[in-house]
Amino acid sequence: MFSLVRTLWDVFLHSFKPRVTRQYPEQPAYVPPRWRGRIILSRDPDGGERCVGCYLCAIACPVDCIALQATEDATGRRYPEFFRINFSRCIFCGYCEDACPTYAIQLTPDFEMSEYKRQNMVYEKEDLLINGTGKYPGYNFWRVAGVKIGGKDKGQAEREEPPTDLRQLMP
Amino acid sequence: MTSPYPFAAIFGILIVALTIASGLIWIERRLLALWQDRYGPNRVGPFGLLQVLADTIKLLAKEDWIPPFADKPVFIIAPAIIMITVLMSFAVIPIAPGIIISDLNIALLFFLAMSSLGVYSIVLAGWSSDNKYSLLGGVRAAAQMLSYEVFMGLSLMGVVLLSGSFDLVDIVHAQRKIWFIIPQFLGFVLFLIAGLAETRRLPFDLPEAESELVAGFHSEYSGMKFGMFFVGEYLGVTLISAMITILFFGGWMGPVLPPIVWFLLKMFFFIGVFILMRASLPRPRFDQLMAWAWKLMLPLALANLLVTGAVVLAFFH
Amino acid sequence: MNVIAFYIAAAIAVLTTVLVITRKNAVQALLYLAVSLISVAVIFYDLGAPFMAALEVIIYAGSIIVLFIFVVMMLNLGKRATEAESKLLHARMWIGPIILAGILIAELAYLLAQGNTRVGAAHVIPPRDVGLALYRPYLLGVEISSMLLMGALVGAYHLGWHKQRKPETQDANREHATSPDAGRGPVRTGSGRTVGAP
Amino acid sequence: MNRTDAITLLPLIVVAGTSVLAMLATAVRRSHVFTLCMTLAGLAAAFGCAWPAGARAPRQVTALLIIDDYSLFYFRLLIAAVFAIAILTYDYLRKRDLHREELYILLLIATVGAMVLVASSHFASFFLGLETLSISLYAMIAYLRRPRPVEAGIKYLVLAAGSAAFLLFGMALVYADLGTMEFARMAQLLPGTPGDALLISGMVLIITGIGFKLAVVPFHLWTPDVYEGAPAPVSAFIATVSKGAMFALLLRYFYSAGALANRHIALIFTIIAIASMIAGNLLALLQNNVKRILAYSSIAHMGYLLVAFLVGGEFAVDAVTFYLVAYFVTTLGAFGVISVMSGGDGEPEQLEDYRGLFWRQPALAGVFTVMLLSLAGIPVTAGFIGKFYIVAAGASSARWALILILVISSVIGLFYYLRLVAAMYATPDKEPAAATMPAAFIGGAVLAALTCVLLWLGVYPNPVLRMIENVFPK
Repeated sequence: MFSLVRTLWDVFLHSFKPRVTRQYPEQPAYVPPRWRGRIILSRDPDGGERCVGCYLCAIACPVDCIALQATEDATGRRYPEFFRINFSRCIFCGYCEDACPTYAIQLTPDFEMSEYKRQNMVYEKEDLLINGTGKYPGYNFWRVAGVKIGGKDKGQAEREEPPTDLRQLMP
Repeated sequence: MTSPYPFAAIFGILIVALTIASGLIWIERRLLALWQDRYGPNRVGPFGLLQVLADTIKLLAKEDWIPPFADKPVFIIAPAIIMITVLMSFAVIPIAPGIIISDLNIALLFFLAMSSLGVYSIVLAGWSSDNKYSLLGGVRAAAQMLSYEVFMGLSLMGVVLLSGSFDLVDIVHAQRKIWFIIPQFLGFVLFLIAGLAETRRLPFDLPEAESELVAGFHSEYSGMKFGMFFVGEYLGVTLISAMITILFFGGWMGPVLPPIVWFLLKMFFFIGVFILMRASLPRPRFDQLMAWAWKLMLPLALANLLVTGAVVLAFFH
Repeated sequence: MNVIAFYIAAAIAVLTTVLVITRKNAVQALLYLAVSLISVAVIFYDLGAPFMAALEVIIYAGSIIVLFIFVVMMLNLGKRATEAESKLLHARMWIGPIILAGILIAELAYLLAQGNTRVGAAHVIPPRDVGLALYRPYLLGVEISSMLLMGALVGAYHLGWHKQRKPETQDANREHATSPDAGRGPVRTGSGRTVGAP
Repeated sequence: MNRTDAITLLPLIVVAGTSVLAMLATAVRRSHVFTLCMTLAGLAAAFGCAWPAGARAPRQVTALLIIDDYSLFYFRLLIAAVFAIAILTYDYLRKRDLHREELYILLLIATVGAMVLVASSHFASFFLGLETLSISLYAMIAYLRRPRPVEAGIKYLVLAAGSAAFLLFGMALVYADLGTMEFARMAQLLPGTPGDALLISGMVLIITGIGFKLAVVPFHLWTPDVYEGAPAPVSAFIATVSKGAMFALLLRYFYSAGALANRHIALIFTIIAIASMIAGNLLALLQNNVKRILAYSSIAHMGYLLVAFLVGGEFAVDAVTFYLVAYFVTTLGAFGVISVMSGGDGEPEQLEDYRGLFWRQPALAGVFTVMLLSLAGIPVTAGFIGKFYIVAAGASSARWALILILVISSVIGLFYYLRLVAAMYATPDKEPAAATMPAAFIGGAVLAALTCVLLWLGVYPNPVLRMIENVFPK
């Protein structure tokens, strides 16, 4: 019986305690830099798309929300013909980011993605691509990869020696 | 003394009661939030005051669905009964000198009669829904409200003994010297608990216990029919608070401020107490509820009556 | 005494009571009974017995009929009960009592039309007077009523007691189960079946 | 209420107090013997309290009860009967496995109801006493909680509730007509309203209610079933205490209110009396069930009593009272035999169960024979003197038709009593089932005492007669 009264008193005392509710839209929420929010596709420092259409992100995605089609341009540089993420499915697990060999796909600390129409939650490549390098400013895949593309032959990549002519090695 | 302008009094009290009751929806949510360190509704209008209006519009606009398996006439009547009985009780509440619809010489009994008729609303709602959870809710309501009615009446008889009247105006006048909360503290506690059970407020909301009965007796109700149960509950809280004010806290009496202000102040204080209880107390098991009623509350109420009677007979006769 | 109120209440009382008898659904019949009791309460109030009126509502309409409904709800009467009831409402069943009751009513109406009752005109009797009457001249009546209720309570307790007996028999079973020769009881059938399963 | 009132009410208060104490004692700890002793002690004390109360009689205690020599005489009679029934109950319940103590509490409460009936001088106490009696009886009849007792209990409940409704309605009509509920006031008002239809309708409805309790003929349908279903001591209680108290009330009400002067009322009672005598005896002829035979015989006996009642005057009161005393003793004895003979699982109800009883238990058979002969009105028993008195009363006011029917129906009745007696003395053609228990000492003692009283009343009735005459000086 007494405990009931004490409970009442204790609860009453809460009138004088600060509220824990955050007034969200007016007081923006603090989001840590490594927060896993909206997914973007980043670009090389020179402005080219980083994504090489390797499908690893689509395979890693546990909810199958990523869809893409790889293709090549005339110079042999691979890029996604389309790249589509259905954010109404995405669970922001970050596996795609882990899987990406080119640092193209990245998760950002943005979560305010409400839409009135479900269809609007499907982001196309143009919605996903940003004009920047994201978390990895200096990295340029095509500059380090040993693939021959337009404007860069084999052996011209960074920290790469020109290819050895095997026939010269013959005794 | 009945009010000189009966229709003005009726409409005035009707509108005030309904306003307070619907306003309580907001007050309760704000207070609960306060005690749970939250804000509660604060978006619609200043301090969220228009939330009530928004809710009303929402309820009115919802589909008014009557299940095909329900007993239709009873299903429709049930929510009306609770509104009728509670609003009828307001007719005998003296808010301030002259502000009363009907100064009945059996006002207290009238209040008890109306609250005992209120049971029908819940029981019939549960029965007519033809849904096992609703039926269980109705059965619980019948058992609970019948049991608590018994000592609700008995706990008030101490006040009647002290004031010598069933007339609420006389009871208020009898508290000139001392509020009945002092001599009738036990009666007050018992009435408070019985009032909680009669209005099915939270520690005793077993008829609708959401977690086990999926809202119990009003599972099948939607739209304004549900709204009537909703408002009926808040009207009940207002009524019980007004009764506590009148019976134990001197009604409209108080210094400096005008009587009606005193009355409303006291009443809102008890509404706050009701909400505080909802915020803090856990719901008992049903057998505990019944055991308390018959094994603890009833003997206490009888003992209170006995002692009060003896004292009145010995010292005031 | 308000004559119009009296006649309205009386008409409702009679009408609802007829409906009580003719309803096939038990809960609806009880609802009409409640309405009938409330209208009787109105008549009491009209006749100058407010205390009686309030008690009528609190005790009969508010408690006893609710208990009835409670029991009916527990019994879970379905369509079958309604059908059984509709068989009872066959003309052969009610025509005799109806005629007898009609004769009684006609007789009563005739008697009352002679209008030589000696009971005085009604005047309002406040609750205080009721209390004084009960505890001064009719004190013995109150005491005898208390004996009556005690008899009813003891009788009801005795007749309803077998429900208390169930735990005892269960206890007996449990004792039986723990006794040495209990292995042949139902306890073992389950395990036996698994052992003997093909 | 003051001191003197309390003293005059002492018999009633003691019985009521004993029931409360017995209930409290049972709540603390169940003990069959203790409850019985408590009941007997309470009854004995109440019996003793009749003397201090008598010293202050007659006295009107509030408007409800009147304690005069008449009430006190019936108090003593009822208490003595209940005393015997309580002992028989002990014997009966001893062999049964169920809660036993409640029956004594109910018995005491029913006694309170009967005593209130006897002493009532007001419609309110009349009705309250009647209901106290009936409500305890419902539970007592169904006490064994087997299908048949419960059926009997429900039958009694339904019919008693119906008759109570008639009674209440009748009271309401009489009140509407006379504006009073006190018997004494009615007596003053009645002569002024000779042929009032409202009053007569009320009276007729009251007679219906009373007739149900007395189980006289148009209202007798419950009797055989209830007698058969109820435990034997409870049947004895219904036959004696319940009916006796009602008859005492009937006497007081109709004599003090002077309603019998009305031609219509008298006619109704005459028809009831004749129907009861004839129907009761004829129906009993067809029965093989001893309890049902006794039930029908009790209907007939109520008819005989009504004959004396119709005569009116002090002679009739004496005759009725003496007949009731004899009837009490006899009926208690008859049901006592059944109760003593019954085993743990049933009662010997069929005529077959009694075949050759004399060769197995001669004493019991002898007692039963005496009781049956007394019921039949054979000389040397109390029943003869009682019946003689009634005939004398009837003759004194030249009610020859009634007397003729009484005599004829008595002769018919003789047949089935003797059939039962003959069965007891027949040689048993087969070994009896071992169901019958040997008579217990305590129950046997009651039976022996009852037999002695019966023979004493039959041989030397003068002291009792004088006592009765002194009680009703008029």
